[in-house]
Amino acid sequence: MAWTREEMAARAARELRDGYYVNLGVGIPTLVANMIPPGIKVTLQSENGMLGMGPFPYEGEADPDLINAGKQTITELPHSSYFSSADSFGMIRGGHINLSILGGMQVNEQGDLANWMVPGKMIKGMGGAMDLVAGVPRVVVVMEHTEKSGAPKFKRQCTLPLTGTAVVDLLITELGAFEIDSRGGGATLIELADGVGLDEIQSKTEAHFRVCSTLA
Amino acid sequence: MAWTREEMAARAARELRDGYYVNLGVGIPTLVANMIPPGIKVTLQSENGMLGMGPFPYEGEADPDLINAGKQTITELPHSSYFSSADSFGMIRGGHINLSILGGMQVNEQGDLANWMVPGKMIKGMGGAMDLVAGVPRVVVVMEHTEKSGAPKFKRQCTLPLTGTAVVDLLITELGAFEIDSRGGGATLIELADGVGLDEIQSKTEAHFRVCSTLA
Amino acid sequence: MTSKVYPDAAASLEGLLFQGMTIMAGGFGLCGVPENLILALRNSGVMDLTVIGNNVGCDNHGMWHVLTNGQIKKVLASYVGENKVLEQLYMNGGIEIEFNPQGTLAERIRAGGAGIPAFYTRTGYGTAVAEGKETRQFQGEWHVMETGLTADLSLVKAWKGDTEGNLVYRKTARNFNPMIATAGNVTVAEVEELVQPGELEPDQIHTPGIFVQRIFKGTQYVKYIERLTTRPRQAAAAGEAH
Amino acid sequence: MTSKVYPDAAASLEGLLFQGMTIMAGGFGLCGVPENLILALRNSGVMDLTVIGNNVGCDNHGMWHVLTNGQIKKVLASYVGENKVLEQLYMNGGIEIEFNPQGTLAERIRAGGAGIPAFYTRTGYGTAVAEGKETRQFQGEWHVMETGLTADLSLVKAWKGDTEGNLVYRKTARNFNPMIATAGNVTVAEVEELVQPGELEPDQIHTPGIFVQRIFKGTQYVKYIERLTTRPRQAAAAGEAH
Repeated sequence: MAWTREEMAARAARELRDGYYVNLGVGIPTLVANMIPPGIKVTLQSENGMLGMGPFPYEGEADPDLINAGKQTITELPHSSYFSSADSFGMIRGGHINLSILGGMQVNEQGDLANWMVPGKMIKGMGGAMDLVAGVPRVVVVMEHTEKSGAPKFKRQCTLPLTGTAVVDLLITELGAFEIDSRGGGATLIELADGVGLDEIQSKTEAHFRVCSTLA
Repeated sequence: MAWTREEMAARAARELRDGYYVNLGVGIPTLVANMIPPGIKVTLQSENGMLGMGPFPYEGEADPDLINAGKQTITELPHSSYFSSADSFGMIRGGHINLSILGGMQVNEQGDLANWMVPGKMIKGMGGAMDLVAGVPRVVVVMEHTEKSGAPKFKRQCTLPLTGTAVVDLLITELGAFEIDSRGGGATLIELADGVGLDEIQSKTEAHFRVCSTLA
Repeated sequence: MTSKVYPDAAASLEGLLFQGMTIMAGGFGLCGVPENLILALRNSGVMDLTVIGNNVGCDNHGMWHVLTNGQIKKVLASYVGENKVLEQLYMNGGIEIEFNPQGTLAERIRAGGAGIPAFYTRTGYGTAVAEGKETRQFQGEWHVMETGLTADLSLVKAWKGDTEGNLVYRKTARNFNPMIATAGNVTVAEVEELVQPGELEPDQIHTPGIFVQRIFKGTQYVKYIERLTTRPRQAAAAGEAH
Repeated sequence: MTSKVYPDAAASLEGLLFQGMTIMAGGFGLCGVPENLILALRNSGVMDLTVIGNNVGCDNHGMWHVLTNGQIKKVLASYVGENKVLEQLYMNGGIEIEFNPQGTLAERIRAGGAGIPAFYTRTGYGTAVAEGKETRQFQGEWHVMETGLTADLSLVKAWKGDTEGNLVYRKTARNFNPMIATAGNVTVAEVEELVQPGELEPDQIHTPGIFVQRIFKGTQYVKYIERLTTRPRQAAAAGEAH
């Protein structure tokens, strides 16, 4: 049984550590906000200019001046702070955010990531994705293992325009998790979803990867 | 009669315009604060992080958290604002301060300024002087015309280490005022102190300069 | 003494607009957008604009009005989704868009306002963003040289402002406004509340008045919410997990 | 959950100090100086320090204590007047000083904290400051390349701070503290008032807690005034000219 979206988010949530400042992308990464393990404190950053992002407001209490980077209405917490976009990306570029969890279109075995455009399709822009992968010391990508067509998305080389090179440290798909050494050491399968075999994940992956000894 | 210190400051004050944001150096330039012409509004910046510098506090009311760039205790005004040194020099470097009035050790006919160190003597550092002359669009230097020895301070070339090159727009001494074209057009004597003759100022000046037609 | 205060958006733009000019506008999505100024810009009909901002409005809102009026020639932005007209114009070659990573765009504007002509960043190295730009290693890591940005005119929106141009922003409506205020040859600010000097705390001013040449009290703020997300009150306990 | 709060200066520095390290400290003159942290640094006796800050104390105050204790090997500063020991050490070759223009120093620290390895500025072109540095023209004007600065440890002083490390500075005591807070591998803050989260207004926090790893309530602040300047009360009318 492959992991569900919630299980993928839960696997990503296991990367959280006490005291971390974390930036979550849209989609599955957003689910991680509700899966912070008990007993640890995690502060969420929204790159449009906020630390200490709170939950959605109660009905009727949304404030148009308080949105996250996905343009959703949110709330503040007692320890929240606001700042400009320049200060926000100073935080990101300067390596002060501990962990970023993002979606992806393609990842390669060196940790390159493509997640912002498909040539020939509507181009919306990269937003803050390039800054996040370049600036945050640990980047986790959560994505479907294959295209709808069945084509692998974890590749030898990305074919889509890149968001960053050698930036992904951990790749989580519905089939398992790969640690990637972005200093050139390649990829290692470190976890398999329950009921997913090594054969299955190998057949659906184009990237070369080692297999962690506990799984081999 | 050469100008007094107060008259030199008063001449500098004639450079003020309504709405100007101005940075004043220590010494004679500081006197300009008390000579703002009636009917115009000038806001003083202190480069350690304040706009809207007010007068000295009343006796017994000095606040150690409120000083100017000369480390003197000052006061705030209704429109004052505080900011970091990075933001302060962003303001200066970005050309937002309209006018800077500074002291000088030597000025040359191209507008080079030396005002921060004398080799072999105690070196204290340049503080914000290099940033001010590089960033502020109009720089006025107020200084004595000669050394105590009688040696000219307005020179063909500065012999002291420079604060900036081609930065001085107006030089005011006790003998008169020179406009300097920092784009390479040279210096022009535009004013003489009452009772100072062209001969006198020429004999005490090493720099080449033209004489404004009204003075010739 | 000259006053910085203008009666309304149209008056505040008088004498500042010309064909082919570059205009920066604050806002992230539709949050913290100078709504009144953008409508006055649309009404002015000034043409061939280069517009710099994180977004360019979204359907029926914000800079979309100027865009659909055919006034914009080129856009510098980081994200232009939720704006069908712009997407269509771009795909048809009817408009030029220079995409900038959001943090690079923010920093380029800050640099422009702070007199820094260029800086280096890791962001975008090895991607399309670095094409045609100088790249260089610092401490073994590759970086891209990016240049500072300034504009003929900056339009910003603040919560409160005083008659001296000191501005205070509210929550995430701050976003790009503070840097944009510093990078305009002329900066015009619209505020929800225009107050007298002394009513804003000097320690808490986000944009000092030196950056603002003209200011007025805006009216009829729509503050359209792009994605209203809420939770039912009974789910409070579960929803407060983080 | 780990707390950022420490009982005092000595405890807040435990495990952070090592010989040869680089330390940044906030303050302009003796305004906004981390007084308690500097005394704890002196008491630690850690040697061969490189100290970065606008000044290095003045006679009998601030970083002067660490200096006279022989712990400093090198200084990066913009101005070191009013500090006879330092001037003497420097003239005798007993200490290395790298003078930086004040704005360049402030920007280098900001750049270090913001992940910018280098930037260009007009400041210092054609002067001793530019010697050995890359120079380059942008739009016909010459600029100097300056690099970002970071430190092993940053020491800052704020007025109020909460237990999450959010800081608020008071008046011109802000100065270099906000940038220095961002540029330390570890940043320790001392505050006059330590409050609970929620007591500081989120719109008015100058340094977000992400930059502060340790915080404590300082004691016995001296806040020595270098140049007490006042006016007699009867001269009020004349003195208020500007």
